[in-house]
Amino acid sequence: MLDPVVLFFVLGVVAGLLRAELRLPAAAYEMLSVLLLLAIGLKGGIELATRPLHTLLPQIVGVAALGVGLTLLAYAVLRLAGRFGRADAASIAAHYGSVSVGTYAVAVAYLGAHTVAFEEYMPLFVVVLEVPAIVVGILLVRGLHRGTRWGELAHEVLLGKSIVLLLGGLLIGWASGPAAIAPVGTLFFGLFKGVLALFLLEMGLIAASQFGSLRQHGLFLLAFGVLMPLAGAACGAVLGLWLGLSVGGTAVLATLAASSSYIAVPAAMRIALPEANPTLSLAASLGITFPFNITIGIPLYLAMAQWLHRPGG
Amino acid sequence: MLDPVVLFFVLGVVAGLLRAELRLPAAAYEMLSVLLLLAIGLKGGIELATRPLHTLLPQIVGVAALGVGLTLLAYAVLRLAGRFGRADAASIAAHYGSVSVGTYAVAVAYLGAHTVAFEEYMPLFVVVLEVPAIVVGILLVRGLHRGTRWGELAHEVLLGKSIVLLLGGLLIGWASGPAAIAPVGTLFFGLFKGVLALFLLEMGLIAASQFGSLRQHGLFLLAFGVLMPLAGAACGAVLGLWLGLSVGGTAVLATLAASSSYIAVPAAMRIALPEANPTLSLAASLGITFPFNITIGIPLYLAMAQWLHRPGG
Amino acid sequence: MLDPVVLFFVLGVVAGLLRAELRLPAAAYEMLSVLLLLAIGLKGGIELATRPLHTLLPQIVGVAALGVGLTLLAYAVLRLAGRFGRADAASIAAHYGSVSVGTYAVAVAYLGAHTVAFEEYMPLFVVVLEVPAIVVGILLVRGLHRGTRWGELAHEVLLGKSIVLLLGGLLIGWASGPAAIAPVGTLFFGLFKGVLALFLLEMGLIAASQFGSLRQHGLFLLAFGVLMPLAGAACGAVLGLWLGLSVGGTAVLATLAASSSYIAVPAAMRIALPEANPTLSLAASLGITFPFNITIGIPLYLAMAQWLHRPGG
Amino acid sequence: MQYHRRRLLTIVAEASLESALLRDLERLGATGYTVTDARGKGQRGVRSAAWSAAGNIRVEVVCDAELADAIAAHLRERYYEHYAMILFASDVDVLRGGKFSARSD
Amino acid sequence: MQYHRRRLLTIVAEASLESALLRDLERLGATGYTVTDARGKGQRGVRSAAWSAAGNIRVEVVCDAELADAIAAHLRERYYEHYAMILFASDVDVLRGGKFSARSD
Amino acid sequence: MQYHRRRLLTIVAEASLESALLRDLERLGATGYTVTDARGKGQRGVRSAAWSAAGNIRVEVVCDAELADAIAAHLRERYYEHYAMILFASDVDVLRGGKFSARSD
Ligand SMILES: Nc1ncnc2c1ncn2[C@@H]1O[C@H](COP(=O)(O)O)[C@@H](O)[C@H]1O
Ligand SMILES: Nc1ncnc2c1ncn2[C@@H]1O[C@H](COP(=O)(O)O)[C@@H](O)[C@H]1O
Ligand SMILES: Nc1ncnc2c1ncn2[C@@H]1O[C@H](COP(=O)(O)O)[C@@H](O)[C@H]1O
Ligand code: NA
Ligand code: NA
Ligand code: NA
Repeated sequence: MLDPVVLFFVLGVVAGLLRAELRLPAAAYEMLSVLLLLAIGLKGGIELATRPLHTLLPQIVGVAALGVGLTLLAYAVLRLAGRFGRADAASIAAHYGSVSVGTYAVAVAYLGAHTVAFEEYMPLFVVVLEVPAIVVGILLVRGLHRGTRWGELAHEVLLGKSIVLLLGGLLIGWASGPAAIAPVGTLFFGLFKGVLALFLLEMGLIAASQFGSLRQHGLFLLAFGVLMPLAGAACGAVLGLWLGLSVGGTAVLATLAASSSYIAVPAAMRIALPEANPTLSLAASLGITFPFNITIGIPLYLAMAQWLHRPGG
Repeated sequence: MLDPVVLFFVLGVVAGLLRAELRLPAAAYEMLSVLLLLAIGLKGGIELATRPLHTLLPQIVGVAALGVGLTLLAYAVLRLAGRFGRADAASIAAHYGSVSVGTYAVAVAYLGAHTVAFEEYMPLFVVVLEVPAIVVGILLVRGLHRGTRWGELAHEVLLGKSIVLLLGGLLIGWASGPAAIAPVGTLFFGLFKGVLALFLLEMGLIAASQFGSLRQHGLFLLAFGVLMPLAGAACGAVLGLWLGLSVGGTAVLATLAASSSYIAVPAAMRIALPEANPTLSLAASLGITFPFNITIGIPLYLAMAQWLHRPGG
Repeated sequence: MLDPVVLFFVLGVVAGLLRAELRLPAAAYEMLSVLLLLAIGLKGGIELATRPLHTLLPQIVGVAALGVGLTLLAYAVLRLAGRFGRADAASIAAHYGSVSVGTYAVAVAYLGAHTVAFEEYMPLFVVVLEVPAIVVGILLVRGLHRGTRWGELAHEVLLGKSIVLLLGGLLIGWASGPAAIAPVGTLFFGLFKGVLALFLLEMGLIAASQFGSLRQHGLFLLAFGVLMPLAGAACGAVLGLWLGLSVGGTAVLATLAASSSYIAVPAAMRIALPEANPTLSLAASLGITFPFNITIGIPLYLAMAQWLHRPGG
Repeated sequence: MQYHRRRLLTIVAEASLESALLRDLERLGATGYTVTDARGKGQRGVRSAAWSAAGNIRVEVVCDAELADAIAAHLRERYYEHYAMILFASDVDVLRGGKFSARSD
Repeated sequence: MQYHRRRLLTIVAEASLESALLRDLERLGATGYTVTDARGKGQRGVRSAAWSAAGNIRVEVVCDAELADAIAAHLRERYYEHYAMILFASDVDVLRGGKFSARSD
Repeated sequence: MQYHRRRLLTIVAEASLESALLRDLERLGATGYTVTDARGKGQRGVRSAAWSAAGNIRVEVVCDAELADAIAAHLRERYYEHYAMILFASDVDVLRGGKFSARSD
């Protein structure tokens, strides 16, 4: 049975496909995503407060490498099998090498409902995964071309909403510790699943609006949107095992690897690679991969993690 | 003593009449009504999960018939006593044959505060009552005229915000059951009265802005706006008794019958009967009936239900 | 260590200074301030319900006099030491003679975290302090000039958002009492610190946008923005002691005196003294005094209150 | 700078007409439109945008003169009698004439 | 298509002027107006709309040339010195001339 | 009433361009601009404003004819190929000519 938050997504998709007169105000969507980003950041920060940061360094390096690797893999597939142009291939690849915070939130809710524990500092990896894919994507098209305005780009990426709020939340949680955070936690943690439900309702409406452009871009994108996350999840799960993560942590890392960005990367690509068609990457990321991950993917990735961690494994 | 949520409404009315510099953002109003609609739907859905749906069929039919009957009654009164034109009479009648979700929410809060239990699947009746009045209202003016674009209308009505969210909530609640809904319930149920308070504050501001047009349209509308809900409540209460509802359920059904729409019906009438003056129906519905129901009406309807259910009754 | 809510402010300031792509929707900011104003009003109202109002009359008079005195003091300093023109001096002075609800909320959170009790009817003083400074500011420029449209002004000030919501909350809380308010309290009180955190995040972004104009207006404003609150706090604390307030109450009154308006007074000054430069007063109030008060000021004012109340004091 | 002369049609109407209006514009042949939320006052009273259906929308269409006339005629025919709506037109200069009409120049 | 020539007056001003401005427009005889929320930059600096009072409003009035002049003169007189405000006017064609002025044609 | 003739340039573009666009306008010498949020449809499809980056902005600049041409040329050069954007220009009358251009009259 699907978690209720996922049913909210389904409701949004259905309403969108039926062209129902349902439109959440843009301000509400912005606020919901602010709440999710801060909640996730705070949660991770509280946990980070309890352990020496440098012990995480190997994991951070490993996860960043995963982001680079997945982007290259996706680029190769899109160029060779999909016959996409360089810009389009690089832009889509950057989406898939990066992460989706919404998918992460659903994974957290799913593991929670199944009482599977995981390393609570995972939000750190969300931050770590945001950036490398973007850099690789740009390099794939521009090389180390002088013309690229790296300063402007770094600003756009590192100071985009997602990273600022995730990192801000991490730092505030880390500096305050669980006791001091508790009173603000009523809003951020207590309402987490409700906020997520509303967010997914809106995501459903948005996803539905992407299906139209999907029809134009055919089967390859559809296949890619399902197979790429599976490949990503496999890489992520193996890396998780190798880094010594718990079953839950492995499943989360697999989910992060499987997820594709629809906030930070699209914004960066519009500026860095404007010649790439933004419709393609959004349709794949929002119209296929996001729905796939939150309905079928996450349970699968947990099973994957459990199988890898099986006693005789 | 008035419930605090009703005092928020009074605050809104007073601020509006004094032309205070108080304006809630439209986005907030939209979000508050989304939250109320989903909360009400979810609550009803959870309850529906516990009983075979077909046992409710007779009640559903009875309630739908109530919607038709009230619309016809209101139309007759408006035509004969009020001397309104066909379009205006039909449009106003459709408002009164339908329901107001805000009024329903206040009734739920009121019964809760007085610990009167009621059939929790009532939200189903809210959905059932939304539609028939609109159809009857249109038929009264257009007959079975070929010109009416029923397809477009059906879309507008059945896929309007209220029905989609109520029905969506019902289905999600029904599919998930109470245990799975609990985590999202912190937002939807835990904050219900607070959200309702804010919603009523805004409704008060809106109601106050209707009083101006009331002055122009005179005493008849005022009388209609008070007497029609009383008549409706009586019909609803009797039907409730007859359908075997509890005291609380009877009071709720009376309230639904007494309430008049200000979201779904106005939108439908603008499309189906544009020649009807939207100011008239909104002024009556929002400026008179809504305030009357939530302050005086609901306690009265509970008393009515208790009287009907009295031991020797 | 700073309270987490203050860290949210710091996050906002940093994000603003780095020109991060972070902008909370205006609608969210409006709603957050509505929530804070209502929560503060309700809290005070519940407390007022438990005591005869007339016993507070002497305190009300004393607090109003404080507002007048601080405005005159600030005006003198700005004219003589700062060499500001009449209009600018009067306008800035009115900001500092009035209060900031955001600062009050942080003080409440701070005292709560340090379990220092205070007279819960303090929100009444917030309301009392809003108005006198505005009147004095206008009189300082216009005298009892016939041309001043006092009617329009009274409307603007007394029916501005802050007073309507604070007073409305007070009255609803007072009329309902704690038991009836409890169900709406889940939203207003339960989420208070979370809402405050988000509000301060936005305030940080706004404060950061003021720093630019500060640079143009030099050192005097900077010094004034720090020293005036200290002087105000001293006056407030002494008055608190003299009125027989508890340690907590004295600290809160000191904070109110130290705080400077950035909502009600700017709006009133635009209408009453349009020749005053709004950039000056906002830069001082939002760019210096607000950050100073919530980080350094409040702990200091509590220490001040404790010192005044020391056993041999 | 080589400009092409086109017509800018601005329509202010009650928000509930949004989907119907935009459908009509497309059907009549407009190559695009721009919509903003608005509030206002006119013969049919104050439209305050307190909640979304109570507000107005402001729609702009850049097109050639013929289509502007056709749209204006259609809106007058279909909506003027019963809906809050105004319409005004003016000349504007655009860079890519072909973007705003069927014929190219 | 039979059009009537009118003036379109567009005013951008700080949001805190909204009620005063609209009151003035009505008093001077405008038959209506349309308001949208805006942000911007001008001589008085950036107006960002981060919170509502910090933003601008953009007001449009369609009226005859005389009234347009009267409104422009009044605004210059009353607001230009101390408030963030700009104003520009242009000719527009409307269908129902009577809707936008006292005199009918 | 003594008016000065200026150009009004209206740009509708995807919202993600906001900061870049405004920076360009200032650099080219505009004395101000006004921005409103918008949605719309054009050659690059529907832009729905469901979330802020998915929407459009509508930017107005009042300036003299030369600057208007310079801005138009720059935008065509820099953005037309890869971004959703339209631009149209018209004449408007302003009261304070000096406010909208380097030269004063
Ligand atoms: N003279 C006018 N100038 C500018 N906008 C107007 C004017 N008259 C009406 N409007 C706008 O058009 C909408 C509908 O007008 P009406 O049909 O006259 O009620 C109003 O709500 C205003 O937003
Ligand atoms: N040259 C301009 N073009 C377009 N809008 C402008 C221009 N100058 C000023 N504005 C708008 O008018 C408002 C007030 O202008 P100002 O009084 O110059 O600060 C600004 O915030 C802008 O929204
Ligand atoms: N013919 C038109 N009339 C008015 N607005 C247009 C028109 N064409 C495009 N637009 C606006 O400009 C934006 C970008 O256009 P495009 O680059 O054609 O996709 C659209 O989203 C619309 O808001
Ligand atoms: Na990924
Ligand atoms: Na009814
Ligand atoms: Na003060």
